[in-house]
Amino acid sequence: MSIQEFVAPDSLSEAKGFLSDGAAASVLAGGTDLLVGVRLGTRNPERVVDLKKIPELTAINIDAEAVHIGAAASAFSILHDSDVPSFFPGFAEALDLIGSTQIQGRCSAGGNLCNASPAADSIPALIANGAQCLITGPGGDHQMPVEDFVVGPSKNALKEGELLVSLILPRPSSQTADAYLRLTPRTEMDIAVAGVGVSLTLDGDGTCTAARVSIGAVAPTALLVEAAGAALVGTQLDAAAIEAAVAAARQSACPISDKRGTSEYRTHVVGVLVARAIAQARRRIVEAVS
Amino acid sequence: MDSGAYSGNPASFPAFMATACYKLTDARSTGRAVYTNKPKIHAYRAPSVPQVTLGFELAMTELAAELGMDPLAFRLKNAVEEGDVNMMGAPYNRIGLRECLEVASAHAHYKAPVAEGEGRGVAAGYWINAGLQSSATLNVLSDGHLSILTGSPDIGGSRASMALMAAEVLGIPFEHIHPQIAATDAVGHCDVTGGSRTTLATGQAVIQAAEQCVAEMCRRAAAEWEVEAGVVTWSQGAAHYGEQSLTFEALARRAGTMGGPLTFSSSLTASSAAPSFGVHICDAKVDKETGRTTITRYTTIQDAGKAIHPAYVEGQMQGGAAQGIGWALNEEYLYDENGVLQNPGFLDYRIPVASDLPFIDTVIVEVPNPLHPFGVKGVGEVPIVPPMPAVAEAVYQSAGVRLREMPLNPPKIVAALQEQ
Amino acid sequence: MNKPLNKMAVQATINGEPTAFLCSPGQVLADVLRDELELIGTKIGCNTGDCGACSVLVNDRLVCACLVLAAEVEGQAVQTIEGIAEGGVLHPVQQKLLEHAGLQCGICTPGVVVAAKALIEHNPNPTEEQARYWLAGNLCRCTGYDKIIRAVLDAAQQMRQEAAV
Amino acid sequence: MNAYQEFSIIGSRPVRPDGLDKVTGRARYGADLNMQGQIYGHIVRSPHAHAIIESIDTSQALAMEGVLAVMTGADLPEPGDSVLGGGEGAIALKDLSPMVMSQGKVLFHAQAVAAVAATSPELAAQAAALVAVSYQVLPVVTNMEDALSADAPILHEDRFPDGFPEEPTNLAAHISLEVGEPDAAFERADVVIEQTYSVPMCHQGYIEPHACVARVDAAGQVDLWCSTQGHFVVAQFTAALTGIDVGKVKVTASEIGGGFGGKTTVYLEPLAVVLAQKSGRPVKMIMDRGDVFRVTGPRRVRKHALNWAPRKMVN
Repeated sequence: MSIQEFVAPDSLSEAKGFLSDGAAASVLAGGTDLLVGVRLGTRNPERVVDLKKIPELTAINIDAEAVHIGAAASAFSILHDSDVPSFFPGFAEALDLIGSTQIQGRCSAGGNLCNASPAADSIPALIANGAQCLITGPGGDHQMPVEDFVVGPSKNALKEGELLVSLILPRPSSQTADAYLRLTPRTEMDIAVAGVGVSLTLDGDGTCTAARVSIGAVAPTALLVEAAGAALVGTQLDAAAIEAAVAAARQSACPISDKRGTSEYRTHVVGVLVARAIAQARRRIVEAVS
Repeated sequence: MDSGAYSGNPASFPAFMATACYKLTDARSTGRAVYTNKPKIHAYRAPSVPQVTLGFELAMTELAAELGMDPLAFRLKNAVEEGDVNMMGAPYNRIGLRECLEVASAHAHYKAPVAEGEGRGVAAGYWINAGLQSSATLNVLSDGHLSILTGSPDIGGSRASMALMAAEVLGIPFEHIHPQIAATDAVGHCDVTGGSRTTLATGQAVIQAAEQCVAEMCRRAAAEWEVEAGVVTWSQGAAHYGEQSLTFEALARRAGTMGGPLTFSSSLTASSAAPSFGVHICDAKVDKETGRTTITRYTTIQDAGKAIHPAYVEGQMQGGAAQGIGWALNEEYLYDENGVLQNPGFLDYRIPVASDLPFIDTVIVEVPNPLHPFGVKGVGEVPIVPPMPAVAEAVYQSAGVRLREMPLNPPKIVAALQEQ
Repeated sequence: MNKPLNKMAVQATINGEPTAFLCSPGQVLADVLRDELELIGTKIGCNTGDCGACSVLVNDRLVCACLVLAAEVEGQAVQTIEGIAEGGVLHPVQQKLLEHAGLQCGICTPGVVVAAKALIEHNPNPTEEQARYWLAGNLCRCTGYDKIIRAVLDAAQQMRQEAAV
Repeated sequence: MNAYQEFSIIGSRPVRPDGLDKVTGRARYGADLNMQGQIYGHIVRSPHAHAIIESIDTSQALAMEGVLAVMTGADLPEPGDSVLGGGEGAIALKDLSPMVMSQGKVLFHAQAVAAVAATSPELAAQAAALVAVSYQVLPVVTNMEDALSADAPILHEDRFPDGFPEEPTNLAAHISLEVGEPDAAFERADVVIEQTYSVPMCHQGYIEPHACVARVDAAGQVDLWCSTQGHFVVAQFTAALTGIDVGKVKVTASEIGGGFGGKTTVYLEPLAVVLAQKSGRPVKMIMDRGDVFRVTGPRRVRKHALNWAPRKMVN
């Protein structure tokens, strides 16, 4: 390994210092992508900055408006938080699908996002939930929507010296629920061939008042398919509305054919997953209300 | 077949093995091996037989369907038995295919109705089983324990089977036996642990050495009692004559004064190998929208001759079935146009994980091998032969599409359904 | 072109014992355990987190030791397969794996033991499905998982009974 | 008839004798033995699947501090025409030797072309990167149909299977078996089934990568520890590949972490022995997981055409 230096700062300001003095530095949250990359020769950092000793980066806080998840909080700790899985069962499903129990013990939602794989499980779930990224850097703090954060395969919007601090998910109302589904040939230990995150809000008589549909592994980045959400709003989620959402998702998909699946198959199956994820999110709302 | 860059293992076996389960009067089998820019192929569990069996077993099932017959009953009608001759001209000794098919037909799994949306497939499989060269040395220790040295690496529990066989012959406790894998300078030649030969062939060397030990101990007891060696009997771990007896432990402790160290070796080229057969039953459910297949129930039935350690026989059956299911559903090498492997890791070379499989039921059928003192037959390889056709048939019954190119992965199933 | 040796001193509790070791900044925990501390029970099957043979517990959290930098465990508690049997008494998972013949070649077994122990601590009454999903990161090519899962469920049941007494 | 008809302990299920070591992590597998003073081998692998090696310059690697030996295919004796092993495991030395390390031509991606030994795995990897190999890259053929086409690149210019043309082809072997009268059987058949089946290349998928450690003492005695399904075969193959007498090669089999047929040959062992000879130090080698998939024992890819004419199968 090429790593020459390991540092574990305990404050954000110290971490920013380590990231902005010109050294080839990589941040380490869970390490499940970084250390594999180093092993396979695709990542080559000289300095590794371990973020897990910085309180803001591992904390999970809930206030009246939103849930704030530290970027380095592990999937395991998010999944075993007393509230997050019940607020966002779909987001929890996505985290629960990443790698193995062992990987979930280390990997973080923030890392999954920064790694910016087109097939990352947590990203469509975050986009569906309208999550924002809190970023700090030399120029101070700012926020941006998750769908804008990933700009290409393995490319994120962070600029030199910037750091993802936390993910901010608006608190769902009792009439809102999410779902995440993916297709992999195996049940576990696999990379999504297609993934779908959906968040729905229904009013008292079952009419959809808000909907966000996000698709993963079928384009260079996870996409927010606005037309799919629009096809659902104002409907009772009848077959025609769902079919329109499915068609919109398939239309947005522009997958490649590779070792994990053909373009045709990915396009087909992402539509299947959109329909199923809508059904699952709706079921959650209905069950919560009844 | 594709040899990879170099030739090696002969291509001749598999052709006839595909047909080995059934009485065939007229047959021709031709094969070609071709060089390509890929690594040299190497032996893998029942080399080549699962591949050729896929087609033959699926054809048997299709034919049974055409005749309106139960696929197991159809196989039973055509199953080889003692005295039949295979394509290589070798007559079968006492074999257990019929018994396996009968057990399968009567099995609760086969009797159970197929669940809604699921499909069921059955298939039989054969493996020749190897004999080859083995050696064993037994050292009787001064406290009445026994060390066993063999040169057969233990991959799946063969030290336990060696100890069991020695314990059976000698009548001493299993716990007093210490089997070890000795280095090349410490024991006679052993061929590889492979071909389902170790418990059979190395085990036979152990049995022979243990029998020598019994004979020598009887001789020593006879000398002690001043009787003819022939009148001394061995049972329950002791030599007996009339009221007198000398235990294995006593003879071990007194070896120094009764004739010296008790060390026995046996080396052999085992000619006792006997073919083995298995029958698998697979239930599967295909999600017709995504093309994903779930194996919902799986049963393996196999003739083991005599199962020395049944738990490890079951383990071979379960492990072979799991590997075969992996081949059937997902495993494959993917090369790019430059000959570079695209999936050289466990993430994208998808072997089954724990959540991909159900419990795998096993039934050990025991039709003893008449050529082996304990009736042992090899067990490790047969269980990888039937899974591909069994799974492929279950997929067909569930999804309604018949695929003849493995693996039956989701994109392939969806493409076939869309074509339909 | 040779960089000078650049070793870090790390102190951690390993299998209950305070332990100090030297590691390079890029060295993974699995290599330190095996090469520096001679804890060879942690096996390496892939080095990329895909097989689970190097499963260990860090602060009671199940992880792959090939995907943890050794320097990260400063001040933390690491438990390896060597620390699972207490005072020479096998953990029920170990005992049940032996009784059920839940191992053949045995290379995955240390990882399975560590992962199954963590499962039962986390969920004392796992269903078959929960056990299978929890252990999905522990690849086994020999057994078809049947006897492993039976052993783990049996161990969990025994531990529940012992806890109830 | 079997000699033993009744059993007292056969058929019972005792705990295996080696079980305790395996559930407690004490059992030693291929990578679990260290010899005093050992150094580490690393293989230089071809980035091309088909190429002629024009030259190999090992001087820069050898000049690196901590590098104690470098080898290439030239350090292995010319393989003669002998055949090693028997039965299923039989292999010609001229097929085995280049599989372990190329001697002039590369026939598959990641084939070994050189190896280095250094005082740490990291140094060995760095030194391997400094071995300069110049290749003349040739066209690649990876499937059977293309390999048999008229314009296919030929892998072995010097091989002519029996009964086939004078020109070399990629045909490695041709076999035929017949019983009875198959042509007549097709004519009188009630039903004829014709189908083609195919099964791709798959790997044994054992969880333990190949690993070994080798020492050669001043008298030339080799002490080799490795993960294998047959250490007598390792001794025989290693001796033949390195030109050392079998009697001087002692092999101890470690515990083995799965094989399924894939560990019935040698990949690392002869290289570790040569590097140990050259360096005077024990040499340990562990194969990377990616290389296990890239260069070791996949099973055959097979296309299988079935022409079947069953008749009177139901009596």
